[in-house]
Amino acid sequence: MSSNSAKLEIKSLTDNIGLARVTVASFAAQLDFTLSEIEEIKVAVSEAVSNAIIHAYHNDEGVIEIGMAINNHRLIITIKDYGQGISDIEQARQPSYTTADRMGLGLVFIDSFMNDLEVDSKLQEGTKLKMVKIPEKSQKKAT
Amino acid sequence: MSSNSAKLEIKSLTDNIGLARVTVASFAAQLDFTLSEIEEIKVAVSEAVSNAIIHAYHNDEGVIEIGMAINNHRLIITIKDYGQGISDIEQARQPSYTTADRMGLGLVFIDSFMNDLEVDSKLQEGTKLKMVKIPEKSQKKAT
Amino acid sequence: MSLEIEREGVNLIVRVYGDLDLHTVDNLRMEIEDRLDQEVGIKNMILNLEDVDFIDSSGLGFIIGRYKRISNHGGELKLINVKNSINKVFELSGILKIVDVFPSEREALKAV
Amino acid sequence: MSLEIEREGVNLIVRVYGDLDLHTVDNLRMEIEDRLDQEVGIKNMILNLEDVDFIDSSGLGFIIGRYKRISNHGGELKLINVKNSINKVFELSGILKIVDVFPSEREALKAV
Ligand SMILES: Nc1ncnc2c1ncn2[C@@H]1O[C@H](COP(=O)(O)OP(=O)(O)O)[C@@H](O)[C@H]1O
Ligand SMILES: Nc1ncnc2c1ncn2[C@@H]1O[C@H](COP(=O)(O)OP(=O)(O)O)[C@@H](O)[C@H]1O
Repeated sequence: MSSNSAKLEIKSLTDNIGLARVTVASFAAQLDFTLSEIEEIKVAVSEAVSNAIIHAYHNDEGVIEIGMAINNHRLIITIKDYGQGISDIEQARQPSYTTADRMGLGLVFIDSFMNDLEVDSKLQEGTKLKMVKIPEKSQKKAT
Repeated sequence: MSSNSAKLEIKSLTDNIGLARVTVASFAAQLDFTLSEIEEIKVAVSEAVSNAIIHAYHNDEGVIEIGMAINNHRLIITIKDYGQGISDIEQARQPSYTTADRMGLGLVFIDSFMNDLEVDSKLQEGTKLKMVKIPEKSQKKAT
Repeated sequence: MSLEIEREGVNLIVRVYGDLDLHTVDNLRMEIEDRLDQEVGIKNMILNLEDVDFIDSSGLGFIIGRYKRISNHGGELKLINVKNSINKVFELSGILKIVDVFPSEREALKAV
Repeated sequence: MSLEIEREGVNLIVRVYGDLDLHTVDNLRMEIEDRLDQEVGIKNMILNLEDVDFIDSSGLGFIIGRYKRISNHGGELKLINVKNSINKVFELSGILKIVDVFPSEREALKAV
Protein backbone atom coordinates (compact mmCIF):
# COMPACT_ATOMS: atom_id res chain seq x y z
CA MET A 1 0.00 0.00 0.00
CA SER A 2 1.87 3.10 -1.18
CA SER A 3 -0.94 5.64 -1.09
CA ASN A 4 -4.51 5.68 0.16
CA SER A 5 -6.81 7.96 2.08
CA ALA A 6 -10.13 7.90 3.87
CA LYS A 7 -12.26 10.19 5.95
CA LEU A 8 -14.53 9.52 8.89
CA GLU A 9 -17.04 12.07 10.11
CA ILE A 10 -18.57 11.56 13.52
CA LYS A 11 -20.74 13.45 15.97
CA SER A 12 -19.17 14.65 19.19
CA LEU A 13 -20.60 11.85 21.30
CA THR A 14 -18.49 9.73 23.61
CA ASP A 15 -20.20 6.71 22.02
CA ASN A 16 -18.11 7.39 18.91
CA ILE A 17 -14.65 7.39 20.49
CA GLY A 18 -14.35 3.62 20.11
CA LEU A 19 -15.59 3.86 16.53
CA ALA A 20 -12.86 6.37 15.71
CA ARG A 21 -10.20 4.17 17.28
CA VAL A 22 -11.32 1.03 15.49
CA THR A 23 -11.59 2.75 12.10
CA VAL A 24 -8.17 4.36 12.27
CA ALA A 25 -6.60 1.14 13.57
CA SER A 26 -8.12 -0.81 10.67
CA PHE A 27 -6.87 1.76 8.17
CA ALA A 28 -3.43 1.78 9.80
CA ALA A 29 -3.21 -1.99 9.39
CA GLN A 30 -2.55 -1.39 5.69
CA LEU A 31 0.95 -0.37 6.74
CA ASP A 32 3.37 -2.72 8.45
CA PHE A 33 2.78 -1.59 12.03
CA THR A 34 3.40 -3.85 15.01
CA LEU A 35 0.51 -4.55 17.39
CA SER A 36 2.13 -2.29 19.93
CA GLU A 37 2.35 0.56 17.40
CA ILE A 38 -1.34 0.07 16.56
CA GLU A 39 -2.10 0.41 20.29
CA GLU A 40 -0.19 3.69 20.37
CA ILE A 41 -2.15 5.00 17.39
CA LYS A 42 -5.40 4.07 19.14
CA VAL A 43 -4.41 6.01 22.26
CA ALA A 44 -3.53 9.07 20.16
CA VAL A 45 -6.89 8.96 18.34
CA SER A 46 -8.77 8.42 21.57
CA GLU A 47 -7.11 11.45 23.19
CA ALA A 48 -7.72 13.74 20.23
CA VAL A 49 -11.38 12.77 19.82
CA SER A 50 -12.00 13.00 23.58
CA ASN A 51 -10.47 16.49 23.57
CA ALA A 52 -12.76 17.58 20.76
CA ILE A 53 -15.80 16.29 22.65
CA ILE A 54 -14.89 17.82 26.02
CA HIS A 55 -12.80 20.91 25.33
CA ALA A 56 -13.93 21.97 21.85
CA TYR A 57 -17.66 21.27 22.09
CA HIS A 58 -18.13 21.03 25.90
CA ASN A 59 -20.28 17.94 25.38
CA ASP A 60 -22.60 19.84 23.04
CA GLU A 61 -23.37 18.78 19.50
CA GLY A 62 -20.61 19.15 16.97
CA VAL A 63 -18.85 17.39 14.14
CA ILE A 64 -15.42 15.78 14.31
CA GLU A 65 -13.58 14.97 11.08
CA ILE A 66 -10.96 12.28 11.06
CA GLY A 67 -8.69 12.13 8.04
CA MET A 68 -6.51 9.10 7.41
CA ALA A 69 -3.85 8.92 4.74
CA ILE A 70 -0.98 6.70 3.76
CA ASN A 71 1.73 8.57 1.98
CA ASN A 72 5.22 7.35 1.33
CA HIS A 73 4.75 4.53 3.87
CA ARG A 74 3.72 6.96 6.58
CA LEU A 75 0.38 7.18 8.33
CA ILE A 76 -1.00 10.69 8.56
CA ILE A 77 -4.01 11.29 10.80
CA THR A 78 -5.82 14.60 11.07
CA ILE A 79 -8.48 15.28 13.67
CA LYS A 80 -10.47 18.43 13.23
CA ASP A 81 -13.20 20.13 15.23
CA TYR A 82 -15.09 23.39 14.80
CA GLY A 83 -15.26 24.20 18.50
CA GLN A 84 -13.80 26.58 21.02
CA GLY A 85 -10.15 26.53 19.97
CA ILE A 86 -6.99 26.69 22.09
CA SER A 87 -5.67 30.09 23.21
CA ASP A 88 -2.12 29.00 24.10
CA ILE A 89 -0.98 25.90 22.25
CA GLU A 90 2.46 25.83 23.91
CA GLN A 91 0.83 25.72 27.31
CA ALA A 92 -1.78 23.16 26.26
CA ARG A 93 1.00 20.77 25.26
CA GLN A 94 2.63 20.88 28.72
CA PRO A 95 2.26 17.78 30.93
CA SER A 96 -0.44 18.20 33.59
CA TYR A 97 -1.87 21.36 32.05
CA THR A 98 -5.64 21.06 31.89
CA THR A 99 -8.58 23.44 31.92
CA ALA A 100 -11.09 20.75 32.78
CA ASP A 101 -9.84 19.02 35.92
CA ARG A 102 -8.48 16.13 33.88
CA MET A 103 -5.05 14.54 33.71
CA GLY A 104 -3.54 17.04 31.30
CA LEU A 105 -1.83 14.12 29.56
CA GLY A 106 -3.78 13.84 26.30
CA LEU A 107 -1.54 15.96 24.09
CA VAL A 108 1.54 14.60 25.88
CA PHE A 109 0.48 11.02 25.02
CA ILE A 110 -0.13 11.94 21.40
CA ASP A 111 3.25 13.61 21.28
CA SER A 112 5.11 10.61 22.66
CA PHE A 113 3.16 7.91 20.81
CA MET A 114 3.35 9.50 17.36
CA ASN A 115 6.43 10.51 15.36
CA ASP A 116 5.10 13.98 14.78
CA LEU A 117 2.29 16.21 16.07
CA GLU A 118 1.21 19.58 14.74
CA VAL A 119 -1.51 21.56 16.50
CA ASP A 120 -3.34 24.25 14.61
CA SER A 121 -6.06 26.20 16.38
CA LYS A 122 -8.07 29.41 16.22
CA LEU A 123 -10.30 30.61 19.02
CA GLN A 124 -14.02 30.22 18.20
CA GLU A 125 -13.13 28.46 14.96
CA GLY A 126 -11.68 25.16 16.01
CA THR A 127 -8.66 22.95 16.27
CA LYS A 128 -6.86 20.64 13.90
CA LEU A 129 -4.33 18.04 14.99
CA LYS A 130 -2.07 16.48 12.43
CA MET A 131 -0.15 13.45 13.56
CA VAL A 132 2.28 11.22 11.72
CA LYS A 133 3.26 7.67 12.56
CA ILE A 134 5.97 5.77 10.71
CA PRO A 135 6.26 1.99 11.14
CA GLU A 136 9.43 1.18 13.03
CA LYS A 137 10.18 -1.65 10.60
CA SER A 138 10.27 0.73 7.63
CA GLN A 139 12.38 3.23 9.58
CA LYS A 140 15.02 0.56 10.04
CA LYS A 141 14.88 -0.35 6.38
CA ALA A 142 15.45 3.29 5.44
CA THR A 143 18.70 3.69 7.37
CA MET B 1 -28.22 4.95 21.82
CA SER B 2 -31.37 6.44 20.28
CA SER B 3 -29.86 8.50 17.49
CA ASN B 4 -26.41 8.89 15.99
CA SER B 5 -24.82 9.12 12.60
CA ALA B 6 -21.42 8.92 10.95
CA LYS B 7 -19.94 8.95 7.50
CA LEU B 8 -16.97 7.13 6.03
CA GLU B 9 -15.48 8.13 2.71
CA ILE B 10 -13.10 5.70 1.04
CA LYS B 11 -11.34 5.29 -2.27
CA SER B 12 -12.47 2.49 -4.55
CA LEU B 13 -9.60 0.18 -3.64
CA THR B 14 -10.11 -3.41 -2.56
CA ASP B 15 -7.77 -2.63 0.35
CA ASN B 16 -10.60 -0.60 1.86
CA ILE B 17 -13.31 -3.27 1.87
CA GLY B 18 -12.19 -4.58 5.24
CA LEU B 19 -12.02 -1.03 6.59
CA ALA B 20 -15.64 -0.42 5.55
CA ARG B 21 -16.77 -3.66 7.20
CA VAL B 22 -14.94 -2.97 10.46
CA THR B 23 -16.18 0.62 10.69
CA VAL B 24 -19.82 -0.23 10.07
CA ALA B 25 -19.64 -3.20 12.44
CA SER B 26 -18.20 -0.99 15.16
CA PHE B 27 -20.90 1.62 14.61
CA ALA B 28 -23.60 -1.08 14.56
CA ALA B 29 -22.39 -2.33 17.95
CA GLN B 30 -24.08 0.73 19.48
CA LEU B 31 -27.36 -1.13 18.92
CA ASP B 32 -28.20 -4.42 20.57
CA PHE B 33 -27.27 -6.71 17.66
CA THR B 34 -26.23 -10.32 18.16
CA LEU B 35 -22.83 -11.42 16.85
CA SER B 36 -24.57 -13.26 14.06
CA GLU B 37 -26.48 -10.11 13.04
CA ILE B 38 -23.20 -8.16 13.02
CA GLU B 39 -21.80 -10.82 10.66
CA GLU B 40 -24.77 -10.33 8.34
CA ILE B 41 -24.22 -6.57 8.32
CA LYS B 42 -20.56 -7.12 7.45
CA VAL B 43 -21.47 -9.31 4.49
CA ALA B 44 -23.94 -6.70 3.21
CA VAL B 45 -21.34 -3.91 3.45
CA SER B 46 -18.70 -6.07 1.82
CA GLU B 47 -20.98 -6.85 -1.14
CA ALA B 48 -22.04 -3.25 -1.65
CA VAL B 49 -18.50 -1.86 -1.49
CA SER B 50 -17.17 -4.63 -3.75
CA ASN B 51 -19.91 -3.83 -6.29
CA ALA B 52 -18.95 -0.16 -6.28
CA ILE B 53 -15.30 -1.04 -6.89
CA ILE B 54 -15.92 -3.59 -9.65
CA HIS B 55 -19.15 -2.59 -11.37
CA ALA B 56 -19.40 1.15 -10.74
CA TYR B 57 -15.75 2.15 -11.15
CA HIS B 58 -14.35 -0.94 -12.99
CA ASN B 59 -11.33 -0.90 -10.67
CA ASP B 60 -10.58 2.71 -11.62
CA GLU B 61 -10.30 5.53 -9.12
CA GLY B 62 -13.49 6.68 -7.49
CA VAL B 63 -15.02 7.63 -4.18
CA ILE B 64 -17.39 5.50 -2.12
CA GLU B 65 -19.47 7.12 0.62
CA ILE B 66 -20.74 5.03 3.46
CA GLY B 67 -23.40 6.58 5.65
CA MET B 68 -24.31 5.05 9.00
CA ALA B 69 -27.22 6.13 11.12
CA ILE B 70 -29.12 4.94 14.13
CA ASN B 71 -32.67 6.07 14.12
CA ASN B 72 -35.47 4.77 16.25
CA HIS B 73 -33.35 1.73 17.21
CA ARG B 74 -32.74 0.84 13.57
CA LEU B 75 -29.44 0.79 11.73
CA ILE B 76 -29.54 2.56 8.38
CA ILE B 77 -26.59 2.13 6.03
CA THR B 78 -26.22 3.94 2.73
CA ILE B 79 -23.51 3.10 0.22
CA LYS B 80 -23.07 5.51 -2.63
CA ASP B 81 -20.87 5.59 -5.69
CA TYR B 82 -20.55 8.01 -8.61
CA GLY B 83 -19.87 5.33 -11.20
CA GLN B 84 -21.52 3.61 -14.12
CA GLY B 85 -24.98 3.03 -12.69
CA ILE B 86 -27.35 0.09 -13.18
CA SER B 87 -29.59 -0.02 -16.24
CA ASP B 88 -32.12 -2.56 -14.98
CA ILE B 89 -32.35 -2.72 -11.20
CA GLU B 90 -34.99 -5.49 -11.19
CA GLN B 91 -32.71 -7.71 -13.23
CA ALA B 92 -29.61 -6.82 -11.16
CA ARG B 93 -31.38 -8.05 -8.02
CA GLN B 94 -32.07 -11.52 -9.50
CA PRO B 95 -30.01 -14.41 -8.16
CA SER B 96 -27.14 -15.41 -10.49
CA TYR B 97 -27.49 -12.31 -12.64
CA THR B 98 -24.04 -10.82 -13.20
CA THR B 99 -22.37 -8.72 -15.86
CA ALA B 100 -18.87 -9.50 -14.64
CA ASP B 101 -18.57 -13.30 -14.54
CA ARG B 102 -19.12 -13.29 -10.78
CA MET B 103 -21.59 -15.16 -8.59
CA GLY B 104 -24.48 -12.76 -9.07
CA LEU B 105 -25.25 -13.14 -5.37
CA GLY B 106 -24.17 -9.78 -3.94
CA LEU B 107 -27.51 -7.99 -4.01
CA VAL B 108 -29.28 -11.24 -3.07
CA PHE B 109 -27.14 -11.53 0.06
CA ILE B 110 -27.80 -7.92 1.00
CA ASP B 111 -31.50 -8.50 0.48
CA SER B 112 -31.65 -11.57 2.69
CA PHE B 113 -29.30 -10.34 5.41
CA MET B 114 -30.89 -6.93 5.89
CA ASN B 115 -34.49 -6.08 6.79
CA ASP B 116 -34.81 -3.69 3.90
CA LEU B 117 -32.89 -2.77 0.75
CA GLU B 118 -33.58 0.11 -1.63
CA VAL B 119 -31.52 0.51 -4.79
CA ASP B 120 -31.39 3.87 -6.49
CA SER B 121 -29.34 4.26 -9.65
CA LYS B 122 -28.84 6.45 -12.69
CA LEU B 123 -26.65 5.48 -15.64
CA GLN B 124 -23.39 7.46 -15.75
CA GLU B 125 -24.29 9.11 -12.43
CA GLY B 126 -24.02 6.38 -9.89
CA THR B 127 -25.77 4.07 -7.48
CA LYS B 128 -27.01 4.41 -3.94
CA LEU B 129 -27.98 1.49 -1.76
CA LYS B 130 -29.98 2.08 1.37
CA MET B 131 -30.23 -0.82 3.75
CA VAL B 132 -31.94 -1.16 7.09
CA LYS B 133 -31.21 -3.65 9.84
CA ILE B 134 -33.30 -3.94 12.98
CA PRO B 135 -31.98 -5.91 15.96
CA GLU B 136 -34.05 -9.06 16.40
CA LYS B 137 -34.17 -8.46 20.15
CA SER B 138 -35.90 -5.11 19.70
CA GLN B 139 -38.28 -6.54 17.10
CA LYS B 140 -39.50 -9.03 19.68
CA LYS B 141 -39.90 -6.30 22.26
CA ALA B 142 -42.04 -4.30 19.85
CA THR B 143 -44.64 -7.03 19.30
CA MET C 1 -4.46 -13.19 4.96
CA SER C 2 -2.15 -16.11 4.34
CA LEU C 3 -2.11 -19.59 2.93
CA GLU C 4 -0.51 -22.90 3.81
CA ILE C 5 -0.35 -25.63 1.20
CA GLU C 6 0.59 -29.22 1.91
CA ARG C 7 0.52 -32.30 -0.28
CA GLU C 8 -0.67 -35.66 1.00
CA GLY C 9 -0.64 -38.32 -1.71
CA VAL C 10 -2.99 -37.21 -4.49
CA ASN C 11 -4.55 -34.61 -2.22
CA LEU C 12 -3.66 -30.96 -1.89
CA ILE C 13 -4.48 -29.57 1.55
CA VAL C 14 -4.98 -25.79 1.48
CA ARG C 15 -5.31 -23.88 4.76
CA VAL C 16 -6.60 -20.34 4.55
CA TYR C 17 -6.08 -17.79 7.32
CA GLY C 18 -7.97 -14.48 7.39
CA ASP C 19 -10.85 -13.02 5.43
CA LEU C 20 -12.10 -14.30 2.08
CA ASP C 21 -13.21 -11.27 0.10
CA LEU C 22 -12.54 -9.44 -3.16
CA HIS C 23 -9.30 -8.07 -1.72
CA THR C 24 -7.78 -11.40 -0.75
CA VAL C 25 -9.07 -13.94 -3.27
CA ASP C 26 -6.86 -12.86 -6.17
CA ASN C 27 -3.62 -13.69 -4.38
CA LEU C 28 -5.02 -16.92 -2.98
CA ARG C 29 -6.21 -17.98 -6.41
CA MET C 30 -2.80 -17.34 -7.95
CA GLU C 31 -0.89 -19.14 -5.22
CA ILE C 32 -3.10 -22.20 -5.50
CA GLU C 33 -3.10 -22.26 -9.29
CA ASP C 34 0.69 -21.94 -9.32
CA ARG C 35 0.98 -24.90 -7.01
CA LEU C 36 -1.48 -26.98 -9.04
CA ASP C 37 0.52 -26.20 -12.17
CA GLN C 38 3.79 -27.24 -10.51
CA GLU C 39 2.69 -30.45 -8.85
CA VAL C 40 2.07 -33.59 -10.86
CA GLY C 41 -0.64 -36.08 -9.90
CA ILE C 42 -2.85 -33.97 -7.66
CA LYS C 43 -6.45 -35.17 -7.79
CA ASN C 44 -8.40 -33.77 -4.84
CA MET C 45 -8.32 -30.57 -2.84
CA ILE C 46 -9.12 -30.14 0.83
CA LEU C 47 -9.82 -26.52 1.65
CA ASN C 48 -9.44 -25.88 5.36
CA LEU C 49 -11.47 -22.83 6.42
CA GLU C 50 -11.01 -23.31 10.15
CA ASP C 51 -9.33 -19.90 10.43
CA VAL C 52 -11.54 -17.96 8.07
CA ASP C 53 -13.66 -15.46 9.99
CA PHE C 54 -15.34 -13.75 7.10
CA ILE C 55 -16.58 -14.70 3.67
CA ASP C 56 -18.79 -12.96 1.12
CA SER C 57 -19.86 -13.76 -2.44
CA SER C 58 -16.38 -12.99 -3.80
CA GLY C 59 -15.00 -15.60 -1.39
CA LEU C 60 -17.67 -18.06 -2.49
CA GLY C 61 -16.72 -17.41 -6.10
CA PHE C 62 -13.16 -18.33 -5.20
CA ILE C 63 -14.28 -21.67 -3.72
CA ILE C 64 -16.54 -22.45 -6.69
CA GLY C 65 -13.64 -21.67 -9.01
CA ARG C 66 -11.40 -24.18 -7.22
CA TYR C 67 -14.27 -26.69 -7.26
CA LYS C 68 -14.63 -26.34 -11.03
CA ARG C 69 -10.96 -26.83 -11.78
CA ILE C 70 -10.68 -29.84 -9.49
CA SER C 71 -13.88 -31.54 -10.64
CA ASN C 72 -13.08 -30.88 -14.30
CA HIS C 73 -10.11 -33.18 -13.75
CA GLY C 74 -12.22 -35.81 -12.04
CA GLY C 75 -11.19 -34.85 -8.51
CA GLU C 76 -13.15 -33.86 -5.45
CA LEU C 77 -13.16 -30.68 -3.34
CA LYS C 78 -13.83 -30.98 0.39
CA LEU C 79 -14.27 -28.18 2.90
CA ILE C 80 -13.17 -28.29 6.50
CA ASN C 81 -14.63 -26.64 9.53
CA VAL C 82 -16.92 -23.92 8.39
CA LYS C 83 -17.24 -21.55 11.35
CA ASN C 84 -20.62 -20.50 12.62
CA SER C 85 -19.96 -16.90 11.66
CA ILE C 86 -19.54 -17.76 7.98
CA ASN C 87 -22.09 -20.57 7.84
CA LYS C 88 -25.04 -18.49 6.72
CA VAL C 89 -23.33 -17.42 3.52
CA PHE C 90 -22.71 -21.09 2.69
CA GLU C 91 -26.27 -22.12 3.41
CA LEU C 92 -27.82 -19.30 1.43
CA SER C 93 -25.62 -19.88 -1.61
CA GLY C 94 -26.49 -23.52 -2.10
CA ILE C 95 -22.80 -24.42 -2.30
CA LEU C 96 -23.30 -27.15 0.30
CA LYS C 97 -25.28 -29.11 -2.30
CA ILE C 98 -22.14 -29.63 -4.37
CA VAL C 99 -19.33 -29.53 -1.79
CA ASP C 100 -19.14 -31.63 1.38
CA VAL C 101 -18.04 -30.18 4.69
CA PHE C 102 -16.02 -32.21 7.21
CA PRO C 103 -15.04 -31.48 10.80
CA SER C 104 -11.35 -32.30 10.30
CA GLU C 105 -8.74 -32.88 7.63
CA ARG C 106 -8.43 -36.53 8.67
CA GLU C 107 -12.08 -37.22 8.03
CA ALA C 108 -11.98 -35.40 4.71
CA LEU C 109 -8.95 -37.43 3.65
CA LYS C 110 -10.79 -40.65 4.53
CA ALA C 111 -13.74 -39.57 2.39
CA VAL C 112 -11.94 -38.71 -0.85
CA MET D 1 -17.92 -2.61 29.16
CA SER D 2 -18.99 -4.16 32.42
CA LEU D 3 -17.99 -4.43 36.03
CA GLU D 4 -17.88 -7.11 38.70
CA ILE D 5 -17.57 -6.10 42.33
CA GLU D 6 -16.81 -8.50 45.15
CA ARG D 7 -16.04 -7.88 48.79
CA GLU D 8 -13.39 -9.82 50.64
CA GLY D 9 -13.00 -8.65 54.23
CA VAL D 10 -11.99 -5.00 54.18
CA ASN D 11 -11.09 -5.21 50.51
CA LEU D 12 -13.24 -4.38 47.52
CA ILE D 13 -12.27 -6.33 44.44
CA VAL D 14 -13.32 -4.57 41.24
CA ARG D 15 -13.01 -6.40 37.91
CA VAL D 16 -13.32 -4.28 34.78
CA TYR D 17 -14.15 -5.77 31.38
CA GLY D 18 -13.73 -3.76 28.16
CA ASP D 19 -12.18 -0.42 27.30
CA LEU D 20 -11.36 2.31 29.80
CA ASP D 21 -12.02 5.61 28.03
CA LEU D 22 -14.09 8.78 28.34
CA HIS D 23 -17.17 6.86 27.23
CA THR D 24 -16.99 4.13 29.83
CA VAL D 25 -15.43 5.71 32.92
CA ASP D 26 -18.50 7.68 34.00
CA ASN D 27 -20.62 4.59 34.52
CA LEU D 28 -17.80 2.69 36.17
CA ARG D 29 -17.12 5.56 38.53
CA MET D 30 -20.78 5.75 39.55
CA GLU D 31 -21.15 2.03 40.11
CA ILE D 32 -18.03 1.90 42.27
CA GLU D 33 -18.88 5.03 44.26
CA ASP D 34 -22.39 3.67 44.89
CA ARG D 35 -20.94 0.46 46.22
CA LEU D 36 -18.42 2.28 48.42
CA ASP D 37 -21.24 4.39 49.82
CA GLN D 38 -23.35 1.33 50.60
CA GLU D 39 -20.73 -0.91 52.15
CA VAL D 40 -19.41 -0.27 55.62
CA GLY D 41 -15.80 -0.98 56.58
CA ILE D 42 -14.13 -1.12 53.16
CA LYS D 43 -10.51 -0.08 53.37
CA ASN D 44 -8.62 -1.18 50.27
CA MET D 45 -9.47 -1.60 46.61
CA ILE D 46 -8.09 -4.14 44.21
CA LEU D 47 -8.70 -3.10 40.64
CA ASN D 48 -8.42 -6.07 38.30
CA LEU D 49 -7.57 -4.91 34.76
CA GLU D 50 -6.93 -8.38 33.37
CA ASP D 51 -9.68 -7.91 30.79
CA VAL D 52 -9.02 -4.30 29.88
CA ASP D 53 -7.64 -4.07 26.35
CA PHE D 54 -7.51 -0.33 26.02
CA ILE D 55 -6.83 2.61 28.26
CA ASP D 56 -6.15 6.29 27.61
CA SER D 57 -5.70 9.34 29.83
CA SER D 58 -9.42 9.39 30.71
CA GLY D 59 -9.06 5.81 31.94
CA LEU D 60 -5.97 6.79 33.93
CA GLY D 61 -7.93 9.66 35.44
CA PHE D 62 -10.52 7.16 36.58
CA ILE D 63 -7.87 5.03 38.32
CA ILE D 64 -6.24 8.07 39.95
CA GLY D 65 -9.67 9.16 41.17
CA ARG D 66 -10.26 5.80 42.85
CA TYR D 67 -6.74 5.96 44.28
CA LYS D 68 -7.44 9.36 45.83
CA ARG D 69 -10.67 8.34 47.47
CA ILE D 70 -9.22 5.14 48.88
CA SER D 71 -5.97 6.68 50.11
CA ASN D 72 -7.79 9.65 51.63
CA HIS D 73 -9.39 7.11 53.92
CA GLY D 74 -6.08 5.46 54.74
CA GLY D 75 -6.56 2.52 52.40
CA GLU D 76 -4.51 1.15 49.55
CA LEU D 77 -5.25 0.68 45.85
CA LYS D 78 -3.66 -2.26 44.04
CA LEU D 79 -3.79 -3.03 40.35
CA ILE D 80 -3.91 -6.51 38.86
CA ASN D 81 -2.57 -7.77 35.59
CA VAL D 82 -1.84 -4.83 33.41
CA LYS D 83 -1.78 -6.21 29.86
CA ASN D 84 1.12 -5.53 27.57
CA SER D 85 -1.13 -3.56 25.23
CA ILE D 86 -2.00 -1.02 27.93
CA ASN D 87 1.34 -1.04 29.72
CA LYS D 88 2.89 1.89 27.88
CA VAL D 89 0.21 4.29 29.03
CA PHE D 90 0.90 3.27 32.62
CA GLU D 91 4.63 3.66 32.28
CA LEU D 92 4.45 7.03 30.60
CA SER D 93 2.03 8.47 33.13
CA GLY D 94 4.12 7.74 36.20
CA ILE D 95 1.12 6.11 37.90
CA LEU D 96 3.25 3.05 38.71
CA LYS D 97 5.17 5.20 41.20
CA ILE D 98 2.11 5.49 43.42
CA VAL D 99 0.17 2.29 42.68
CA ASP D 100 1.56 -1.25 42.84
CA VAL D 101 0.77 -3.85 40.20
CA PHE D 102 0.34 -7.53 41.07
CA PRO D 103 0.03 -10.58 38.86
CA SER D 104 -3.04 -11.95 40.65
CA GLU D 105 -5.77 -11.01 43.11
CA ARG D 106 -4.36 -13.45 45.65
CA GLU D 107 -0.98 -11.77 45.71
CA ALA D 108 -2.55 -8.32 45.92
CA LEU D 109 -4.70 -9.45 48.84
CA LYS D 110 -1.60 -10.73 50.61
CA ALA D 111 0.12 -7.37 50.14
CA VAL D 112 -2.58 -5.08 51.54
N1 LIG E 1 -9.68 20.18 20.63
C1 LIG E 1 -9.50 21.09 21.62
N2 LIG E 1 -10.27 22.21 21.67
C2 LIG E 1 -10.09 23.14 22.65
N3 LIG E 1 -9.17 23.00 23.64
C3 LIG E 1 -8.38 21.92 23.65
C4 LIG E 1 -8.49 20.91 22.66
N4 LIG E 1 -7.56 19.96 22.92
C5 LIG E 1 -6.90 20.36 24.02
N5 LIG E 1 -7.38 21.54 24.48
C6 LIG E 1 -6.89 22.31 25.65
O1 LIG E 1 -5.61 21.81 26.01
C7 LIG E 1 -5.63 21.34 27.36
C8 LIG E 1 -4.70 20.15 27.50
O2 LIG E 1 -5.19 19.05 26.75
P1 LIG E 1 -4.74 17.57 27.10
O3 LIG E 1 -3.25 17.53 27.14
O4 LIG E 1 -5.37 16.64 26.13
O5 LIG E 1 -5.26 17.32 28.57
P2 LIG E 1 -6.74 17.15 29.19
O6 LIG E 1 -7.68 16.71 28.10
O7 LIG E 1 -6.56 16.13 30.23
O8 LIG E 1 -7.13 18.49 29.76
C9 LIG E 1 -7.08 21.03 27.65
O9 LIG E 1 -7.37 21.05 29.02
C10 LIG E 1 -7.78 22.14 26.87
O10 LIG E 1 -7.76 23.37 27.59
N1 LIG F 1 -22.77 -0.24 -7.63
C1 LIG F 1 -23.06 -0.77 -8.86
N2 LIG F 1 -22.81 -0.06 -9.99
C2 LIG F 1 -23.08 -0.57 -11.20
N3 LIG F 1 -23.62 -1.80 -11.39
C3 LIG F 1 -23.90 -2.56 -10.32
C4 LIG F 1 -23.63 -2.09 -9.00
N4 LIG F 1 -24.02 -3.06 -8.14
C5 LIG F 1 -24.51 -4.07 -8.88
N5 LIG F 1 -24.44 -3.79 -10.20
C6 LIG F 1 -24.90 -4.65 -11.31
O1 LIG F 1 -25.75 -5.66 -10.81
C7 LIG F 1 -25.23 -6.95 -11.08
C8 LIG F 1 -25.57 -7.92 -9.97
O2 LIG F 1 -24.88 -7.53 -8.80
P1 LIG F 1 -24.61 -8.59 -7.65
O3 LIG F 1 -25.92 -9.24 -7.29
O4 LIG F 1 -23.91 -7.91 -6.55
O5 LIG F 1 -23.70 -9.71 -8.32
P2 LIG F 1 -22.18 -9.70 -8.84
O6 LIG F 1 -21.43 -8.62 -8.14
O7 LIG F 1 -21.70 -11.05 -8.47
O8 LIG F 1 -22.23 -9.48 -10.31
C9 LIG F 1 -23.77 -6.74 -11.32
O9 LIG F 1 -23.19 -7.76 -12.11
C10 LIG F 1 -23.75 -5.37 -12.02
O10 LIG F 1 -24.07 -5.48 -13.37
